[in-house]
Amino acid sequence: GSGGGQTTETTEPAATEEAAEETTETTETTETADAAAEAESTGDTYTIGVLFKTLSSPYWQLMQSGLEEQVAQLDNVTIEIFGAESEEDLTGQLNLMENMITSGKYDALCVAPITPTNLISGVVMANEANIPVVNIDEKFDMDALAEAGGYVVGYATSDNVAVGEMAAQEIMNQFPDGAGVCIVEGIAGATSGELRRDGCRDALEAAEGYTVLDVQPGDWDRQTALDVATNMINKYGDELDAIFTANDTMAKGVLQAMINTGREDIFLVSTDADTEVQEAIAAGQLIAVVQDPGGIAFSCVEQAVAALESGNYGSVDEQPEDVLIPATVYTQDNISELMGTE
Amino acid sequence: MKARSFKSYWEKFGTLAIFIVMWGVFAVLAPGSFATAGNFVQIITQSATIMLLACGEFFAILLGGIDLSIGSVAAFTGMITAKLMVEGGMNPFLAVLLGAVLGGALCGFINGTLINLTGVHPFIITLGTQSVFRALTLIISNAQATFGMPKAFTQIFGGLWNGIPMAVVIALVVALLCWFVTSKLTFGRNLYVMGGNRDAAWFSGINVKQHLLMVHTISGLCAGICGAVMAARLGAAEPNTATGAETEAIAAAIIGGTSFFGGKGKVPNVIVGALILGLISNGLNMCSVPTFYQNLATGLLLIAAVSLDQAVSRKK
Amino acid sequence: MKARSFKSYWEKFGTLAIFIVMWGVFAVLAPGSFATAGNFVQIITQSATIMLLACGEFFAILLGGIDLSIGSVAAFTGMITAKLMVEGGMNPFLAVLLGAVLGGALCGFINGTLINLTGVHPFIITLGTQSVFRALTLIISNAQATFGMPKAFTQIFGGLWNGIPMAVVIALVVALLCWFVTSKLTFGRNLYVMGGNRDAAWFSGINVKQHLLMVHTISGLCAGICGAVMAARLGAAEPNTATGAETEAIAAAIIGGTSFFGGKGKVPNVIVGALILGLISNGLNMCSVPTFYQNLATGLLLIAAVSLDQAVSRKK
Amino acid sequence: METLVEMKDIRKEFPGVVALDQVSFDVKAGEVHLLLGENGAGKSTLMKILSGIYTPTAGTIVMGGQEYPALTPKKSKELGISIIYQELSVVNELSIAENMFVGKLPTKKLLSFLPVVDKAAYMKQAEEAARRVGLKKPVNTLVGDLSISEKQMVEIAKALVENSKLLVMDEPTSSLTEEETKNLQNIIRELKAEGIGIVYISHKMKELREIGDRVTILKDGKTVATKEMSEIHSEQEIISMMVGRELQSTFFGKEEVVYKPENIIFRAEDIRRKDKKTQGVSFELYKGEVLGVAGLVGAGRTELMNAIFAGESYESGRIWLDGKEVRIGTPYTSIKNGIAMITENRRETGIFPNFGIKENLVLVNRLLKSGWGGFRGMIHDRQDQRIAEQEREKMQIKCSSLSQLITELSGGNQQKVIVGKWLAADARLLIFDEPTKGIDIGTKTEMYKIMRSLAEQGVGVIMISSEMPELLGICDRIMVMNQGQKKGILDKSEVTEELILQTATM
Ligand SMILES: Nc1ncnc2c1ncn2[C@@H]1O[C@H](COP(=O)(O)OP(=O)(O)OP(=O)(O)O)[C@@H](O)[C@H]1O
Ligand SMILES: Nc1ncnc2c1ncn2[C@@H]1O[C@H](COP(=O)(O)OP(=O)(O)OP(=O)(O)O)[C@@H](O)[C@H]1O
Ligand SMILES: [Mg+2]
Ligand SMILES: [Mg+2]
Repeated sequence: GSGGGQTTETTEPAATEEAAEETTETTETTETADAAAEAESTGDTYTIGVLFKTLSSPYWQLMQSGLEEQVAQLDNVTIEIFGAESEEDLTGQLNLMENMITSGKYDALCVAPITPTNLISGVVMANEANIPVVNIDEKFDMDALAEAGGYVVGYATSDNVAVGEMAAQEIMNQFPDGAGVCIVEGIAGATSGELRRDGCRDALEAAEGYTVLDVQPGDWDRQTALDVATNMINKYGDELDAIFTANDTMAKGVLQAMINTGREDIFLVSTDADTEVQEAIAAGQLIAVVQDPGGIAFSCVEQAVAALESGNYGSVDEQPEDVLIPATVYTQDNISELMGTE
Repeated sequence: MKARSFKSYWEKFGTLAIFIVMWGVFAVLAPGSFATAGNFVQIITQSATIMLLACGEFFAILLGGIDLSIGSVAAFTGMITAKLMVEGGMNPFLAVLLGAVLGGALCGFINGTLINLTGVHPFIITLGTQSVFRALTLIISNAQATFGMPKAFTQIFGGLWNGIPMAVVIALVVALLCWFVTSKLTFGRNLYVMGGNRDAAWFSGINVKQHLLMVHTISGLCAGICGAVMAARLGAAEPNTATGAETEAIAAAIIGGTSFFGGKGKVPNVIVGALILGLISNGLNMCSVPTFYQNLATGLLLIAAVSLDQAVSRKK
Repeated sequence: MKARSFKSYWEKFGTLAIFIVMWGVFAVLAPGSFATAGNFVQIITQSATIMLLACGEFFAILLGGIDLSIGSVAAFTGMITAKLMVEGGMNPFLAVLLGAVLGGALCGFINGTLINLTGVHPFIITLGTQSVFRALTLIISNAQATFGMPKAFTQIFGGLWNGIPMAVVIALVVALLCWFVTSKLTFGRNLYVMGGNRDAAWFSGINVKQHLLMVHTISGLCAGICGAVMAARLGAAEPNTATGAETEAIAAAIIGGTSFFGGKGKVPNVIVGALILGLISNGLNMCSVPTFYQNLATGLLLIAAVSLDQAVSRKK
Repeated sequence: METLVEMKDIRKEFPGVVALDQVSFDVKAGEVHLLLGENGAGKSTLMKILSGIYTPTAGTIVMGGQEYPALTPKKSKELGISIIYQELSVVNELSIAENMFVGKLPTKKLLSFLPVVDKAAYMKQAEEAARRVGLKKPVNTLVGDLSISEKQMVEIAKALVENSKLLVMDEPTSSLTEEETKNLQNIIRELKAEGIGIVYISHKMKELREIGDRVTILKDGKTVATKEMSEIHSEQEIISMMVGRELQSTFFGKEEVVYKPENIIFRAEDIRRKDKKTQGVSFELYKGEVLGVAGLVGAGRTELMNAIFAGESYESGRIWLDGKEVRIGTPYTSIKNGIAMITENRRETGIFPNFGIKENLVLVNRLLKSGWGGFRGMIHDRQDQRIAEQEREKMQIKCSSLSQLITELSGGNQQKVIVGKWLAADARLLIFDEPTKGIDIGTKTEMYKIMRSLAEQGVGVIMISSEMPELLGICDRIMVMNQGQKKGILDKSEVTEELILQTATM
């Protein structure tokens, strides 16, 4: 890498202390540039920079905690995790990635682009700096990436379309004779939400007897979802049998709407389940298709380490294989497994 | 004389007239689902939080300033209130008093103090504190929602009371107080003076700094109460709630005829302004307008509503 | 006399001084990663798009107005430009000329026309068109990014030229033009005049509506160019890009000493204002400040930067 | 008589200017103390120190046995000082009544503990005060809808309801006509009798003798003299103390104007406004003449000219300039066609507060030189500087440099800049609306000369004025208006003040 990292001084005690302080404060594993340089020279410990879409939402929080937990068990890897200010801050995320590359601190990067294309030029920059990049969760548009001359060495995700399809399947299981379904998607234009929506809608429409009554944006926001769901319930009344939401924050809003309107009979399927949703599942109020964000991210880190160790940093011509981390349907019956791990 | 009285009527009831016209349009488009009594209550309920924020924002705009931090303040105070109850086991009323009322007022007080001390335009100060309060919310909550508040809390601040949503009751009480303050108290009248001509206010011995401080404290207070209401309504305090809500609050105030340059505006109209915003988003839902087209329609209706107001009031 | 000249120096170079002070602070905190030549270029590059937006916003604020639509306009024009090339197979230069330059100017022209026709404050009109342009972007793109633009495009508008990022070159050329227009042309001076006292400007024979129209057209134009640069830099036109960018552009203008009340400000300082914003976020990244604390620090530094400016310039 | 306030050895410095130097000034109960001096002499500054807006650099203020190094507006109010500022400080968004009670609204107790605004009480007092100053509009009218003279009456009423011990009036009559001025003088006499001390600043010589008890004259920030009025024997004596030399008479030999159709420069026919404030006025202006326009407050003189120049509320009517019909449009089109108008509201429609004197002076000139309605064309600094120098010379503007901000000038000097701006516009028809407002006697004479010489050069000159002597002094004919209608045109051979009043009320 260029920029920092050329300094070969031994780590001073003060610096380590500082680093330790930061660690306890922020629950992140940090490493100074000096230490990174040291690691590079000995060749057996790696500093990996991880860039999420954002850190201020439950899904990414879960990914962070899951990843940190699992990485703690490896003794040759330290990670630093960043996220954009919000899931709308496309250029902010790109700037962050560029800064991570320029800082010269990281041996490899694992990134979850907000959209399939917003970090492409960042990947190209990393490739030029000879830093391997692994793709987390949101898949790069591989054609666009290749066209720009960039490449990644690995990719792990859970299939968002499959998530939507699993939700549709659950709805079909619950109502074998057909049902009216509403979908609360994310903010207009957010890819993961759209894929989940499409998976669910297409699967339902392909089946006989199921109608998708309405699709409305819940903006990933609990209150918006509450209002939208209330409007849906009022509008469709008894026609409405089930609701699918593209994330757990909105599911909580929808659940509140069901309670407010006395329509707790509606079959609610969430994507993901934070602790609050888990409790609601345990209470039998909804079910959820839960992805394993920690597992996804950890797989990416493993792929990054593998790349560093093998020295194969990828190329434009090879596409990495998708590692699909399966999602699981959790209901009142099996939710205890998930709650145990928390 | 005739023209004059029309003008003053329109000034009082123009916003309401626009609300009614819009309601009529949607009622024609979606009679079955939109034009029902239940849905009317729904619109009001969904506007309650914006009403609360808009009340506070109104004060800031009345002085010719602005408060961009209210969304963050609402999230922050909601989180503190929830944490006081859930983690501190505090009595709901005490928690609301401390977390929402005092907490919100304190946030606003900080805004006001910074504006007075630095002499920087409120836009920049409150843009800064917007980041700061949001960051504090994320830090104290670690970006996780806090839930499990006592039933008493969710019922009293977010539930129903004889079929009337408490959020609406609270919003209207706050609005009534704000109306009283701005139209009946010397303090409130002084704000109009300051907004119209700050020099003149200072010349006539009004303590402009104290008034500004008070205004931002009130703005923070309203946001604080909104935070508690949101948390109660949702049954949880969400760290990312009310992002960008300040824009809606400002829009509500302006739709309600508040002048951006300060010195002009009335609380009841601001409330109707908030209702118009609620009406638009509810109406578009009810007409099942596809997602992207909702944004389009919202933008166009917003412009239409305010232009109509302007056109009619300029005519005479 | 001494005091006077210090004040006029500070007016010219105050923003720059603040930039240098901040740079110094970060350089001490993170010497290895921050204080490198490469990172300095990086900061400028990352500020280029905000510079472009801030140039346009500056014009709107100079009149005492505002333009909230620039983020959406940038997304819209970026998308059109990309589609013209990718789906229409158009020559990159022609596409930029039509999609970004003309398209952006047209969007601004629409804003200006609406403001003139309705007499409504720009805040509301551009808040409305913000929604509208974003919706149009989502509709024409079906919320999908458009990519696969010719190399010529991405190279010329987003690549490097002898090691100098083209985005920066374009931003600086636009800034230079804006500076020329505002400081050397009668038109530019008329804008300051209008910003200072619009009624007096009207009575002195300035065609205020034409000027306002022109200002918003320029604002749209800058946003349009920014859209093309963004698309080139990302290698794709993203429908949700530049959301909330208007706030940053406004902040850049204000940090650069532009007065919210209109009639005061200078383009070079606005450019430095944009650099300060870029510096803050880059510096915090480089110091490895955890994400939430970055928000906190951003807010505080923003307030600090503008307060410092105010404090020094008021002193004398 | 008891001394109400004493200002001792006051000094005030602004960056680059010493506005006041060793000035001592006192006011006794029940007297009217005139404060006179040329523009920029420091009158307003001295009074702003008394009202607490400015902090003196040195000196003290003694009031009620207490010595203060400086006051604040609040403190000053508490001490019983009220002031009518030269620059109006009304709030356009509020009603007349509320403006009168800014910062001092009466309250009553709601439920016997909560003090709420007592609207009934202040409305009643406001009506009373409005009646007293002769303001005819209902007191719930928004001040923004008033004419400038009405605003000035609001300011006077505002000071009256304060029940203060000391009342400062900084050019209270600058926008008033004789009627209202007389009315104000009566009020002042009543106040005097109540034992209130009054400081009175004015450039209208005629008013002074009638009401003054003592006079203090300032020049360049220093006291020239403080004298009993009885020691003063003529107006000339005051003028020479102010100006430092004798002044020529303000009356001019006028040239013979030939009233023949081919000599018509400007003609207006049946001008009507939608708001009925002008109801079909026609007049013509002949080569070589200065046409005066007289009327009481609210006669609609400003409105007539605004309709012609700015198309404000324009309904119907036609105008011709140099025999060519000109379409009534906006100021922009009028200026392009060679019509210029100096508006009467200096603060709201005259000055550009964010600019220096130079830019304020050259604005219209520069605009006319640039093409495409001001869009094209570059700023030419040296040329601008030259033009600005010329105008400063002509208008005798007192400033430390041409780059000084216009807001840092004294009121009269600001007015001179505005007049200068329009003189630099090289118009074919110049409409002056109260151009000498707040301008000192020395410069007024200069301005009259300029107007006459413009007329001689064949430029059309119309002057609206509320000062009868100046109308009589320099105009060839005087158009008298009332209630939006032309009541007659009087020739210089016949015109007297009585005749004007008579015509107006016909
Ligand atoms: N804020 C200021 N900054 C700088 N100089 C000022 C300021 N205010 C007044 N001055 C200067 O102080 C001097 C006295 O001004 P002042 O307004 O007291 O004059 P004045 O006697 O009231 O004149 P006028 O008859 O024109 O109203 C002038 O030279 C003026 O330029
Ligand atoms: N007949 C009337 N009754 C009541 N108000 C009137 C009448 N005619 C005119 N006015 C009011 O008087 C004002 C006329 O403007 P203005 O006083 O500026 O006229 P003017 O002749 O230019 O007098 P001046 O310039 O001395 O104030 C307007 O506010 C108008 O509403
Ligand atoms: Mg004065
Ligand atoms: Mg007039």
